[in-house]
Amino acid sequence: MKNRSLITVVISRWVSPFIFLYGIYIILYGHISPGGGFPGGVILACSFILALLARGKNAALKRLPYGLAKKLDASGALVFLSLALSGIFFTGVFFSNFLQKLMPGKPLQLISGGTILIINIAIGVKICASVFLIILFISVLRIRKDKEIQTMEEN
Amino acid sequence: MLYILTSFLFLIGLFGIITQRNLIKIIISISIVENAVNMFLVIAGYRNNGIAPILTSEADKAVITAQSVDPFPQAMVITSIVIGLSVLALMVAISLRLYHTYGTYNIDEIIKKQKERS
Amino acid sequence: MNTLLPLTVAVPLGTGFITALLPKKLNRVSDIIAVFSAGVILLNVIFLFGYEGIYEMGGWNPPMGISLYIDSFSWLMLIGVSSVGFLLILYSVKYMSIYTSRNRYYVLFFMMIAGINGTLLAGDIFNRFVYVELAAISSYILVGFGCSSRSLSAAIKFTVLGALASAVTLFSIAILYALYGTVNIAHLGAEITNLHSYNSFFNPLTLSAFMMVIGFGIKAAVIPFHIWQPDALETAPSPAAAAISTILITSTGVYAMLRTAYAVFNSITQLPYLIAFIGLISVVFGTLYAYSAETYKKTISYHSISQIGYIILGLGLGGSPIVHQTAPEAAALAATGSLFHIINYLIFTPVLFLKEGVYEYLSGKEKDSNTDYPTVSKAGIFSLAGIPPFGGFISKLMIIAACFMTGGLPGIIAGIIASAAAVHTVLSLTKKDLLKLKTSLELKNIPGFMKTPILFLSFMCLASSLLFLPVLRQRFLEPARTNIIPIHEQKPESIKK
Amino acid sequence: MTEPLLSAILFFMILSSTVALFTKELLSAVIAAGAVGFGSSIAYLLLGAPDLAITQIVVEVVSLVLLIKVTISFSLKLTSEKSKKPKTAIAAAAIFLIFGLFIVSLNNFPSFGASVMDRVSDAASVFYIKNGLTLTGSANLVTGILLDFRAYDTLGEATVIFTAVTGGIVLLRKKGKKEK
Repeated sequence: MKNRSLITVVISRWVSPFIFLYGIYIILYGHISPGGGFPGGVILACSFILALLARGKNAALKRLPYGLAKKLDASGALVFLSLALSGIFFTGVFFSNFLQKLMPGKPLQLISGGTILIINIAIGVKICASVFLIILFISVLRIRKDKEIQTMEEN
Repeated sequence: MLYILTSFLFLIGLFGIITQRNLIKIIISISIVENAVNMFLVIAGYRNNGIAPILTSEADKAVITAQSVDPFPQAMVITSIVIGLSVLALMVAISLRLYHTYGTYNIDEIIKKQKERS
Repeated sequence: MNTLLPLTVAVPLGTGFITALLPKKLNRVSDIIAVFSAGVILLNVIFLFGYEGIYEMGGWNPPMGISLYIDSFSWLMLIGVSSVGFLLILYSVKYMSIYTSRNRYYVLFFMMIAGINGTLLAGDIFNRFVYVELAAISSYILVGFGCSSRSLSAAIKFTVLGALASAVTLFSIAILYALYGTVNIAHLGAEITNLHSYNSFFNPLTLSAFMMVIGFGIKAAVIPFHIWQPDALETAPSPAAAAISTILITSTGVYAMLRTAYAVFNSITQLPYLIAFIGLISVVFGTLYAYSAETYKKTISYHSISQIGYIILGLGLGGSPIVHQTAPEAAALAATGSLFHIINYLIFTPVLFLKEGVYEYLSGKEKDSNTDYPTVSKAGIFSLAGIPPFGGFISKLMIIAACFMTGGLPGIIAGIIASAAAVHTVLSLTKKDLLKLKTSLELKNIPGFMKTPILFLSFMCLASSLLFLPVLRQRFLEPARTNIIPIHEQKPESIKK
Repeated sequence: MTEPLLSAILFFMILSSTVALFTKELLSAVIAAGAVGFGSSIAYLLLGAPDLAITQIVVEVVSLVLLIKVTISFSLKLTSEKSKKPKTAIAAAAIFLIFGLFIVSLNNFPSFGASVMDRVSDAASVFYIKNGLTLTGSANLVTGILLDFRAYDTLGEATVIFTAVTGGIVLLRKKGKKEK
């Protein structure tokens, strides 16, 4: 591994939990303040990306293992789709916000907006995994001396 | 005026896509084009002295109805920004793999080396 | 509201997500899931037969929410797409075993089908843009699936052009939104017809229409914008190449372009001429390029460009208001012929790519072959060339005859050029020895999963000519024609204004 | 006040995109492109779109990381471009021709600040602004549109990024074909 400056290692270790926390805030309050699943998910991913860039592949993979990231990526999207499908089940319409119709929360509170909050969380988790995976692939791809490509995926 | 400037930005990106021979620069040009289009949409949604379409209390409703900027283009632009990010990631992945095979990002050299091999 | 409508998009999406969750070792399971859900989509579409209407997503009325829209034309495309998709999935089960990570291939393929179905059903231009993007992104990856350096450079070319196309399309949507405040296709059409009051030809509306045609033209690979197509089709895995050349190009390119042109920009009377002109150029230059192409796959790719050209030419003629007034039966014939040609195109093009895949699968070589394939698959090339009993002959004849029937000088010139191009197609195929009946490959050696789609499609090349029978034509083609072509009765007054 | 400020930002963006295209060094081109992105983020803030500003800034950070990663981790080469003068000149002429077309066409475009909502009374956005809170329960109207009124688009968009990740896995794997 390359020589890493002590300053980057320590600072990144200190900062990344705060980035993570901020990402969670942005996701959860996406329906009452600026933000939402997309930017929040990318911010969540940024905390892992910081670990990846400052402390190397292993440190990042310890926090978010590769297999878990792939599963989160697919299952976040699956949760979104199944919420849409359960709209058919509850109210007979695809993509209807059935929770808002069945038990509307108090506006401007955290628990409001029915499925919007759940979809925001699902998208946040999904985008976090996706963006982390993208950066991981780009930074892991190397060619060793024997022209063997090193990747995450074995065939 | 703003629309003209935005379309000029769009055309600069277009010029880059046509003339550049370096993959990274082409990717940059595409991201410029996408930025310009998004900007156009958001500018079209602006209202004079507009405020952000986010309510802070229920009493705000009248103010928002009278003054808020158009929220619809913003929703469209968020969609388009994320699509742009995924296309960019894809292009970076492909050109990185090409770099590993040919050792260059230049299209002309890639084509030349391809012909030499076959 | 019919729940089957959103399921047409939701089923392939769900299949993709679930297949991605499966562990790598369970290739068998992903095969079964893929074939099963491709069958489910096909059944789903068959049950939609004859249904016309909109589906309001989330229960919001059209200008507020997104609506799905189906009529006979979208159904015709849907049935073509899902049956070709089903056959290609069947074929892939065996063929893709020469590639690694087969379940990822299924994920991408189903994402592409979801994008295409979404495109066909969209009742809203922004929604159509998103789903066109989905289909396009999966196809970029499918082109580079082999990871060889040639396929990667084809993929980057495709990606750059596709990204440019989507930016241009979005620009056009932005202009429309800034002018009319809605993105719903039906509402936009109505607003534009009511408010169309520009004196000069250069106005935001024509700019937007122009950009829309360019954006979808790149996806449709018509001639000035075709540079991605031959490379992409040459290097993609065979079933993916078959999918891209047929279902992707016809739906995200041709269908999206024509639908937008006729439903949204119906007050711009010059637009159909532009479309017909692009079609004519593609017809001519497609066959010319094919004549000088070196490899088999490149030849086929250029020929498929010229076939797309025929489709666009016919629908451009059929939609033009002046042809409608002077020679209504010519317009009707051109449009019906084009729809017929879409069906034929969806049938014969996959055969041409799939039989190439058989050779690759059996010998493991990628070099192109002029000799080794079962004789039956010749039906595809006969239909492309327009040899009489095959479907391609009748539909091409209908378009060319319609050109002559318009009566005007441009129509006759177009007819002469198009028929010369048709003859040239036959000549160039003969020159390349593609029309000769010879065989050196026995059907026995081909695995059943690969044989069935080829045999079925080859049979359909011949059987599709039955669609010309009035009974079937009036059931399938005529309703679709009336759906796509706007009625031009009130046109003259709005032109004067 | 917004308009001159926005024009200044747009001028800055045009300037930095020109730098990005004409500089010889790849890394500086990437950084200049980043300036375009951050400029547009500030512009979104001025245009009353904080959601977009946040999204744009984080997406720009990620794409800069991506682009810098692919330019910096290898030996930093100057782009070896043999200037094809006539071709570039033709392209530039064509671009200016199209620019003229844009100016003529956008001549009677609605002026800046005249939103669709004021011009078209039955536009969708008027409805969103009036009833968004009561119908979706989301105080942030943009989120309300994204995840309730037009959630189907968002599903497509989430699927697009899912597909792109699958593409990354597929395109950066070891071998495309099995060996016989």
